[in-house]
Amino acid sequence: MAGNELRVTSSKNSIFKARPILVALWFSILFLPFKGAKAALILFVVLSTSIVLSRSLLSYAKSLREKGQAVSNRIRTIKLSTRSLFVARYSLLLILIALPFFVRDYLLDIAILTGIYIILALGLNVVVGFTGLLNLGFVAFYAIGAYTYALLNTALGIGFWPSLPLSVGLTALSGFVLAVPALRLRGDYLAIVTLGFGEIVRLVLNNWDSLTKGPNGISGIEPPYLMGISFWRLSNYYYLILIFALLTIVIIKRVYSSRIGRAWIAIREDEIASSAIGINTPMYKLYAFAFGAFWAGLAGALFAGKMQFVSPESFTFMESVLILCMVILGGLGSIPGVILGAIILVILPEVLREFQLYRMLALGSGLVLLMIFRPRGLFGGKSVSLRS
Amino acid sequence: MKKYLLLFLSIVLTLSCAKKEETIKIGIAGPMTGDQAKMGTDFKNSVTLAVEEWNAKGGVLGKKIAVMIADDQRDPKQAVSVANKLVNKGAVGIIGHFNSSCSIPASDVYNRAGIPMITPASTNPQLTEKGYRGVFRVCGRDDQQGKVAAGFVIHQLKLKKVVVIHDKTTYGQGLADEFKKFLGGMVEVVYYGGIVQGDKDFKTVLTAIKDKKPELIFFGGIYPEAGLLVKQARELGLSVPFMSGDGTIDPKFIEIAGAQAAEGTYLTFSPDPQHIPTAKEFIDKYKARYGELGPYSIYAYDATNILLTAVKEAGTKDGKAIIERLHSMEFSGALGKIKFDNRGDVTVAPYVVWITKNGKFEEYWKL
Amino acid sequence: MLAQQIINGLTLGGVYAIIALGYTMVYGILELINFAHGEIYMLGAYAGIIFFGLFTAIGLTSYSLPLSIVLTLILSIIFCSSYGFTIEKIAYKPLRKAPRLSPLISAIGVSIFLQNYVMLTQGATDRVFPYLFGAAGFDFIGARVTYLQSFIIAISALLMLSLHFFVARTMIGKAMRAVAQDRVMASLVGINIDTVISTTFVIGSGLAAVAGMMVAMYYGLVNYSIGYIAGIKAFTAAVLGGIGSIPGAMFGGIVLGLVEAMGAAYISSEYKDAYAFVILIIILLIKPAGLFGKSTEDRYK
Amino acid sequence: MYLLEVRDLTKHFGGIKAVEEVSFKVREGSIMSIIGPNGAGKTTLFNCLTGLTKPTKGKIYFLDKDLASLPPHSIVKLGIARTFQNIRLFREMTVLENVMVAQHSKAKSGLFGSILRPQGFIDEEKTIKEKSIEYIELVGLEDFTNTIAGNLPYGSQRRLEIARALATEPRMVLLDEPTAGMNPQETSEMMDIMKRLQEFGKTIILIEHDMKVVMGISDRIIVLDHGIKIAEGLPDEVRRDQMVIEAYLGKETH
Repeated sequence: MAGNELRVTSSKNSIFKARPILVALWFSILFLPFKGAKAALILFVVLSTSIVLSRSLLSYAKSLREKGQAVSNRIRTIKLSTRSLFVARYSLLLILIALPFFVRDYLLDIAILTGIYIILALGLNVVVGFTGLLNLGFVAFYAIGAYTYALLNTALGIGFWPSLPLSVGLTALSGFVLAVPALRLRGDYLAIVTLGFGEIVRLVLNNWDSLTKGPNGISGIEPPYLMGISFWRLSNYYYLILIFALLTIVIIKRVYSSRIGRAWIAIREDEIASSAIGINTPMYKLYAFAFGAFWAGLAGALFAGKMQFVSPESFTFMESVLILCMVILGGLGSIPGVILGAIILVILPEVLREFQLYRMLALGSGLVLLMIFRPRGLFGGKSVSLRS
Repeated sequence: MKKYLLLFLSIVLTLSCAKKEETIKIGIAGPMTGDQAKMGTDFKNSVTLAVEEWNAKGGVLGKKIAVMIADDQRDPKQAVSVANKLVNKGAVGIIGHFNSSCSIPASDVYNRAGIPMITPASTNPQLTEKGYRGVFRVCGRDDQQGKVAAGFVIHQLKLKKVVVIHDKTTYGQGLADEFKKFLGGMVEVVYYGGIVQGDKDFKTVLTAIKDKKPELIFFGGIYPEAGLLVKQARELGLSVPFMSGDGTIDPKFIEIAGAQAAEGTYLTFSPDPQHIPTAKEFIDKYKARYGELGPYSIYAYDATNILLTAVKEAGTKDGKAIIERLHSMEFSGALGKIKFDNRGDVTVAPYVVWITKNGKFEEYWKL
Repeated sequence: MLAQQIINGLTLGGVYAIIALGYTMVYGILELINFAHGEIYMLGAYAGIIFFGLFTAIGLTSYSLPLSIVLTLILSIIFCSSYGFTIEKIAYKPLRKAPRLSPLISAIGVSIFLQNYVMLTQGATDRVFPYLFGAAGFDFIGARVTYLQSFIIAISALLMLSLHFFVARTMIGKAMRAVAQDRVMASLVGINIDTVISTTFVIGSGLAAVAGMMVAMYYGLVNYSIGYIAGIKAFTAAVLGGIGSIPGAMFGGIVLGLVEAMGAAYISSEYKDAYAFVILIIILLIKPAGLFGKSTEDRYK
Repeated sequence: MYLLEVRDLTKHFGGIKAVEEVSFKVREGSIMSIIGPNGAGKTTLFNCLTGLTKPTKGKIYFLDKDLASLPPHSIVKLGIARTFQNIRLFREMTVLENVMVAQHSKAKSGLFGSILRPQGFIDEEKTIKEKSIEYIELVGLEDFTNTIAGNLPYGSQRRLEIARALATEPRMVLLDEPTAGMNPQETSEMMDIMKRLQEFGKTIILIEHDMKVVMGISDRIIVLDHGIKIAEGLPDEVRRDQMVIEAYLGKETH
């Protein structure tokens, strides 16, 4: 069947059509054993009132959606003269450069983390957004990049810069290796195999004590050191990340609008048609995995340099899911969207520090709601068919 | 691209500066959430109790003492980032962290910032061997604990073949290795291996151990895994005595293993606070306010008092001066006399062997 | 020693098989990997603890232990089935016509939601199931088997047989197989697709509840994250046996349990969880249809 | 000179004999039509020729090279392009992008080229764009260059698929029911396009049901029925062939 078009059926509103009281009762009964009668009662009252108002809520939600649609369409179609676009872009750059002078360390720390996640999200976007291959084990490459630098530095004393090409190269190679089995597999099987790969890497890091010191992790990693500037101080590290993040954006943008980028998009749209017009689809899937892994390796090395400590606990499946959320929230295949997705999902939890506990709860339900109501994410201009 | 406008807005949104106010800030760091939240709460209760007492007497250096609570969720990465946060917020001293796997990486941050850190519970020797001037601990060290355990097996139980397993964590593996080291050639270790923390099924490794016919199984690790190991060993018909360290001395261990299976388990831990005369006053206050005493509550209480006394005697908020003061002073607290050696460990750390008897822990043997 | 490891492997395999049945049925009908199925199993374990605690509180357990266990089992089956039913209606039904990967991502979302939902309501520390059966057991060809272990192996075999019978003989079973073959044709001959899909989720979740209860009694210790690894292992078992085939899920579960036990005993127990992933990648490369499954030319579907 | 020679091509799916020992030759520059009732194996034959499915038995020689074992993308490089019965466009790309991506195998720029963007890369991108516009004009879609392919009307989508096939600069084009679902006016426009392709020296193999198109445009015709070639020859010969009438044309009298 031709690339299946995304049609959200009407069955979605049938949930609300059923008598609201019954639905509210149903959820409170489900909740009852977990938190006892009192909490269930409160939930029942809250739910039933909200669903009863659902008619107005639904229509409100619809109008919200239309407005949202209009806004995001208008954003996409704002005919900004190139001059004012030029001004906007460079004033943003100036602010980013001046940031360390009037912001305290704690926020710099978050800005650095945001930079690292932007590089990761852009890397995953190449695999999921451009080529349409769901990679659930992306954190494995992040870990390989981090541990390669950590080991080279602590065991052999090699500095950040000489070991960077090696850790990034090794990660790209492992991207290639993972892709080989993935070539013959269809979407959902591929997702599970990549997930398996991610877990195997984490288990090896956790259990190969002689090399990786197991769950205790490796500490005392040297931060990068360049021409007399020790990047230990946060503001210096901030600039390092800023440069690398901008480099990532420019390079990925250029590859996207080149012959290679077009081939990836073609594979996402319709793999059979792509091979019928001369694209060596298996080879380009390998490139996508390796290229995506390359950036994860870079982010890993930068993370290790910043934290000066790596342990398997920071490279779990949840990390892969978080990066995937950034790509989906931002908009599959849209570079500015993915950047915004990364910014939101790093800064929001910090701003809502007291709700720290509910962060993953929101992430989980967010994924479900995104898939149902906004599969294209915030900026995904094109309704993407996450190739079957 | 026009979308960069939106990026610009979101970045401006995040710029905010915290306001300043005049108090002496000390930080507590430990697992406040996650599966070891109980240990973190013990910390918080004891430190708050000590700080309230000091504030009642006018605080220190004429200023009120404020407590900053940092949750590292037992994750080394979080430990480093909360450590940075506490340093940024101007903490004068730190009580914490709880797990050795968090204290070690966090100590790099505190050392660089030059502020003192006193951990009430991280027992891995590595913490004080990095030569950091400002790192102290009021609890014992695994090697001291391992020595007492080995002495007990050699001299008291007079066994020849033992098994040593650990949960591969900084604490668990550290304790197991120390125990093995002090056994020397006197006792043969027929099996040495690791299990994965958080795992539930140990039948396979216990079967392999049963094959080796040991006279005792030593486990370096904490109560959840210890409880499962004992229970599943008994289910496999492996009835040899089981021994572990201070990470297992928690009523939950008996609840998980079942009183019958846990009967006769040996545990190394510091002397029973109930027996120490100076601790009586603290125990009554703590129990009155928070109920059941955690294994490390008394240590956190003493650690706080030591830190605040050092700040008072040093007469300044400057980290370096407080650290020197901590090295030179002698403090008598709930645990009795406490003096730090030049590496930051307590000079005297007597460990004793406890035993579980019909569902309760009792002191059993002294080196 | 080998006999004991086989017993260990069989018990583990029994639990994986029961969960794998859920995966195989849902995948057969919707071609969806119900990533949240592992969490339903975890909910089953918690339900077991909560309901059993309730019965002990009202004194039923001291009155008659077997009755309170059976009642707990029934209640947790109903409880998990209703969760399975609700999840299908909220997270999967709206995505029935969406591209194949959307429901998978939605399932991952549900899985994370459930894990944290239980962590927040029941607390992060492990919950303990009272230690009922003690270490009582019997010796069998040189291995020590507790009654509970034999009970688990028997139950998983029984469940597989009854499910196989249900799918082969009953009307709903036929409808399920029809929907599995071709959803459009099935609806044309008057099968109500939605009820069939809901029944599949209800049965699958009920099975997961049984597995959850077993594990709660067997290990006596449960926390909110046991569903994740167990879920992936059960999926591996389903794929090993041939996704969509009920005997395949059973066979795959047993084989996986044995491989894990043997691997842990003879290779290294630290990599216990890795064996499942290695097997998964190998099968998907060599024989994606698995041992019993029908080979679907699914690359160019 | 024969561009393509097929010898005893056979393809079985389990028990089903989709194509059974079909042999034929195609002269360069000619238009060959393949007709036959539904399920006669026409599309399977196309899939074997383009490497989408591996034939069970038999040889396919294109410019004296055996294609049987080559993957689809190498066959395209040799010079065979195709369209699909159910249109397979890159629905989210614009018309221009659809055609530009088809010149993939002709372009050479690698990863570093696209990052550093040397002059060579920029020129190549320009020529790709210019060529694409030529092909778009050839099929008369110049007004839709920047519209999203998915939004095009049915007839134009068919034409875009042909433009995209042409962009791979093939010597032979395989058209799978190009006029399916088209009104007479669009059908005759499609026939003009095919004639123009022939004038450019392209060889065409056509699967078609519309007898007016087949008789009007083909140089030679092959008739398939249940995977077997039951007739081959000039349009007039085939129209009178008894076997063909029975199996396919029925008792139509002209």
